[in-house]
Amino acid sequence: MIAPPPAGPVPYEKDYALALLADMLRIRRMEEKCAQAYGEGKIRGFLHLYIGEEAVAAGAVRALKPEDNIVATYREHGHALVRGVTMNSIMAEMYGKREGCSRGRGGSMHLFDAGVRLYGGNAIVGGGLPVAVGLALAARMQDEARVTACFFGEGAMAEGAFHESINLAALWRLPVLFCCENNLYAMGTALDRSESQTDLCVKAASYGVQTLKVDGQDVVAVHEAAQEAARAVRAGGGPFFVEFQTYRFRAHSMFDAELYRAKSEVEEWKKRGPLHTFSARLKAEGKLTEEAFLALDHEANAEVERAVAFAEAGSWEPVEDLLLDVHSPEGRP
Amino acid sequence: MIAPPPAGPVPYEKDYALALLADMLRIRRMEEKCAQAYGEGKIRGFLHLYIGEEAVAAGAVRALKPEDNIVATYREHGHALVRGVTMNSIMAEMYGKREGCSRGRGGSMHLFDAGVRLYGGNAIVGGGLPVAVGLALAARMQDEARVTACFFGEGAMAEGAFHESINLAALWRLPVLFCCENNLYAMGTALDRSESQTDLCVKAASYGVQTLKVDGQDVVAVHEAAQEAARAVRAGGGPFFVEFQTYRFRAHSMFDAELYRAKSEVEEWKKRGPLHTFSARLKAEGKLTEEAFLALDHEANAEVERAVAFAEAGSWEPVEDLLLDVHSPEGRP
Amino acid sequence: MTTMSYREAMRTALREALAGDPRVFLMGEDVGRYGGTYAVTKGLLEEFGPERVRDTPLSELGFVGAGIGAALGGMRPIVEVMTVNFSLLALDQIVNTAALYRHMSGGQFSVPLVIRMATGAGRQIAAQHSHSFENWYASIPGIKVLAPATAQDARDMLAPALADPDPVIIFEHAQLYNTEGEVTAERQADIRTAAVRRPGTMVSVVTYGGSLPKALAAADQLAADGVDAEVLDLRVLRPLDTATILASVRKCRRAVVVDEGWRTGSLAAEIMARIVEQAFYDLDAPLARVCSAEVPIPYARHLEDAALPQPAGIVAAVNAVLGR
Amino acid sequence: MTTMSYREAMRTALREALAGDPRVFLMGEDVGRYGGTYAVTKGLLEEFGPERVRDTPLSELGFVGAGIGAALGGMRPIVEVMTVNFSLLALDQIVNTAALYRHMSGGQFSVPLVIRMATGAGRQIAAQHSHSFENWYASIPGIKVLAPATAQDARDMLAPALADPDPVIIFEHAQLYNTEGEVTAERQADIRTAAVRRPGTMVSVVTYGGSLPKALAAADQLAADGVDAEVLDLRVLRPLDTATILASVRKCRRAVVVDEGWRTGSLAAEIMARIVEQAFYDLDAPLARVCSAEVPIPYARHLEDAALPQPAGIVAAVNAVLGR
Ligand SMILES: Cc1ncc(C[n+]2csc(CCOP(=O)(O)OP(=O)(O)O)c2C)c(N)n1
Ligand SMILES: Cc1ncc(C[n+]2csc(CCOP(=O)(O)OP(=O)(O)O)c2C)c(N)n1
Ligand SMILES: [Mg+2]
Ligand SMILES: [Mg+2]
Repeated sequence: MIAPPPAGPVPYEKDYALALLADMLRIRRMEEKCAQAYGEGKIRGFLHLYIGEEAVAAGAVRALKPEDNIVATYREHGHALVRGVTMNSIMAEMYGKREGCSRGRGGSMHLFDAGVRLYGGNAIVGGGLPVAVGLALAARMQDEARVTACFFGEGAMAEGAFHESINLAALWRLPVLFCCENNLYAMGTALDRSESQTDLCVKAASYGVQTLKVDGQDVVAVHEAAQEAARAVRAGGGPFFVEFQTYRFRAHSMFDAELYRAKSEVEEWKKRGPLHTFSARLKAEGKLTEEAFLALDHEANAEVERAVAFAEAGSWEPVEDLLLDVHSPEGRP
Repeated sequence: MIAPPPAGPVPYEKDYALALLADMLRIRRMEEKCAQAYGEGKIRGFLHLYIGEEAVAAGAVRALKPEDNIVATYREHGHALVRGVTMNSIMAEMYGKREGCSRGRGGSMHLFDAGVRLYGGNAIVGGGLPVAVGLALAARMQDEARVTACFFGEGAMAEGAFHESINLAALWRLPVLFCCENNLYAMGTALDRSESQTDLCVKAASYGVQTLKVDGQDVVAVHEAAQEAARAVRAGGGPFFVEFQTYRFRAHSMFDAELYRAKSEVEEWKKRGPLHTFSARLKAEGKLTEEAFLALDHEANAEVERAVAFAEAGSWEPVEDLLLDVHSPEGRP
Repeated sequence: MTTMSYREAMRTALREALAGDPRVFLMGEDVGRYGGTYAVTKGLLEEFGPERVRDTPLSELGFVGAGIGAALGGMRPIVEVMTVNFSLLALDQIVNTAALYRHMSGGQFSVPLVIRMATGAGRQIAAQHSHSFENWYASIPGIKVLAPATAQDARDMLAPALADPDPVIIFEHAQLYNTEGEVTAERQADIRTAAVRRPGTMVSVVTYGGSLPKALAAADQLAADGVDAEVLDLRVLRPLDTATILASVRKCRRAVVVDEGWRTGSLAAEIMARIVEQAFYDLDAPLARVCSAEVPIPYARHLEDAALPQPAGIVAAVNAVLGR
Repeated sequence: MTTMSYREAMRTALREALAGDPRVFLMGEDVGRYGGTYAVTKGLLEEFGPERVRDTPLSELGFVGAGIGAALGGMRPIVEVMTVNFSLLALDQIVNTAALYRHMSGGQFSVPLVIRMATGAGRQIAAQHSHSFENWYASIPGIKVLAPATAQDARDMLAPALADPDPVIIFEHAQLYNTEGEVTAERQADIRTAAVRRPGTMVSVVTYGGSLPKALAAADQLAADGVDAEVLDLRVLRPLDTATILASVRKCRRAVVVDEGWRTGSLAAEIMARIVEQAFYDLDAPLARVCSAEVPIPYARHLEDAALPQPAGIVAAVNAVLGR
């Protein structure tokens, strides 16, 4: 019962459309390299790939303004990259190098970048939600027209943290954009084994929050929905919940035998891949040629190679600095 | 905007109706005495009175069968009493005596009685909810036709524990009867400052749970609703949520200056008092005379006096037994 | 110099903080309309309005996390968790978010958050409401933990806690709220050092928070008996002022640690470990501790009394380490 | 006698438990279809079906509480909390319900619940996933805490934990899952006693869980250097087997405690406190401990290594207490 692949006109100028495509490609190529580097032992720890879900980060993050905040999960490479964290510093982070966006201390699950208001990467499922509510509260109390976008998986919605956070946001009408990436599984647990209410928008609406459900494999649909939702939040309408229906093509992490889903299901979903379906639409509209696609792909790959070189050339934080930043310098005991 | 006092015919035989009335009276008189004993320093710690809410315990607990489980809160004197914990052992517990239903170790907030399947008294808001779900799970796994009734305040519904518990119960279709005592305040926090969704049945229904909303000041309405809900649960329909709309006439606990609500509001609600409105209805139907009422009241007071005497005559657990029951005897290190 | 209760001192500090910095706000269950479960925040809603004194829903994890976010977002929140008992529900946010943020982000983000909570037993409110988890909090890198034990310290320690760029937790023992003390206009306390509350020479009694009055009472009794005990109030539970502890122990050569936490794994154990690591050769006798019995704190008064540290137990422990 | 991995040993124990008692069931995140995040429960869903191997939603507080309720209701649940890191979300239920129930109810209700969780660092999974909170759990009256460190113990300790009428928590250090060991058919371990893993005479190295292999490696190095260290595996973290600890320390007269917890407030501190309380006069030197640095565990390998106890650090600490 998987829907047909996303189709239909792309309501954007060519350049804008290609930028969306380029972002998705950059995520894809970067992560493919990460998987390879993981195999080589260059990247370690937990690595959660976003492959298959790129349309969500590409379409949603681009709907935000520079002054907006982002709070993400351990599956946040795409969000970080689209938000403007350099691929160099992301890759260096995964390599554990001091030039990484978190100084090599965080790794894949903990990408931070104050410069683009990326408040992390959080490896506790649901852990970012209350923080996002607080960021929104701070914005409201300081009269800043800032949206705080919080990404989380559908699995996180079973956590008490979700309930407490969305209730608080709705009660206080805070400018939070709840971005649920419903990829149908939480590790190996399918949505209908995790939530008694599988219509996640119904669940969110029960808090009195506006909602939208959208095909997360269609970067156009994602972008439109995120823009509409962000506009509503910015206009003071209180929090907004968007369910992006998506799918991860890879294992949950590098330690997953994928016993819980059929290969055929994955194959079916791959027909709905965000990259090739969007490319096809652009080609059909004459906004993209195969050469142009290859050029974009080449650029993405080149960026990845540069990032790997940057990461390889990076330095290790000196062991003497182990205790640096446990406290702020002014607050250091 | 407070509804008119409960009215209308009482669909019960005289004896049955009087038993409901007697239960409410027993709770009321017992608690009035507790308040007095608190003033005298005989009872200490936290004491949360149920006065004003008696119809809920009287009507709901009587809808349960002996094999059903009850999980309650720190405001559980009424539930314990109606369930069949003796007033003697409740009073002794509040006096801290060894003859108390929890050996004097629990006090007002921690009444336990294995004999009547009362699993406490719990002083952590929301803390009983997951336990109730587990009790229901155990019943289901052991093929026991047991309903687990869990009482909690509307304030508890903001807690993550509520969300996680009702989701699990709904997902696994467990025989839990969720009994929400909506007395409009959580300490000093009014419902609309606590929940973005003030229609609690809407909230519960979003989990796919059946719901009923009922006038908690009307013991008939309470009893009917609880019976209907318990029947549905027992029939295997999964969890059921009942909102009992009620009001506490007294302060939250003995340390509450009641700054958060107007005296006039309390006075208005007192017109909806469960005792006098039910008595009036019974009298109107000829099921109760003033003499009969006084006789019941006298009986209740006499029971209270006996309970106080029992508590006064009780003994202190020897200090040498302090560590008893930290572990079971078989498991004692 | 005025005399005020610990409660008033804390309220004064809160009022000064709210008045002095528009970024400061107060948030927690019933801090506003109810006036605070221990009446500490009474009147502040009326004075500062509902934007700055925020009643929250019952959702400890959520509003503590929101405090973290608000701190990250440029505010200076003071979050009240009604009591340490309920803070377990928020512990994930405190540990996994507040405490780790700065280091894990490579130093990019600080969380200037203050969390206040009442702690301790002694009022017959039974097992679920009588915990002391100061030891747990004091073991978490990335946060600071304070335990003002006097009215002066209650007034004094909030401002530097707010000025600190990192998360600070303040424990207020519920039994202290009604105690009275002198409070000077100028600030006396910092958030780095322990305080010698009673100088002495024969034994160092190390304590903090709600046990301080008990330790002082014990010292008085001991004095009458010819034992000159020094009473040290840790005041800051993380980072511990080890230098002051060691100085006192080196002087007295014997020490007893008094801590309302359950004995096993108590903060007292950490104090003892530091002493034995660093001042072993200065000790003339085994160290001892007076802690709570390892039992859920019972409701009945006599049992609760028996479960908690008491002056008589402190006196006995001191006499034991003195070989008397 | 067969050789098997710690993971297989634990799975064998789980399988035996499920097969042996219809009241036993397994519940937790991804214990079923996924096969367990550390593959410990792999195959059990297929063998015992979804009623007895239950995948739960992501809701640690809820399903741990449900485990408590199920135990009260007559079942013998084994709840897997994926890792100790997430157990903070469930801590309120563990402390305020499971641990207190029996005492608080005047002895009426027992909670025969087993909670298993992976713990520890060492795999570069960074600050939020590398905690060791065994010390916190080991301080809670009313529960027992186990930390099997060998395949044999992993197989052996589950059955007595299930037979115990009260809550038992089992910590499995994630670094141990792939370690191999001999496992005999008959049960060797109980849930009361510590085990001497390497007898020695010159210094007692007290440790547990994931630090045991490191302590043994250090002892080997020390032996090559003429130092005969005894290695004691606590195995049971609550209640501590103090008698065995004291016997070892009294024999060796010097001790080093190795514990992956953060130094301040570590379980090591408690061990040291007990030794200094009860065996002070038997000590020839200050006690020492080797713990984790007080820092959120960093991702980068070299920093993680630097943050955690390592054999070289243990060797150095032993040499120091020996004055070498
Ligand atoms: C509180 C908590 N529990 C469990 C985990 C282990 N875990 C990591 S990711 C994950 C699945 C989350 O699923 P979902 O929210 O749907 O996000 P997805 O991974 O599908 O993007 C789990 C169970 C965790 N990190 N945090
Ligand atoms: C987790 C937790 N947070 C806070 C408290 C303090 N507290 C005790 S009762 C209460 C109000 C609960 O309100 P509600 O659930 O509506 O029940 P009611 O008291 O009205 O019956 C609060 C905040 C607590 N006991 N537990
Ligand atoms: Mg998912
Ligand atoms: Mg209420």
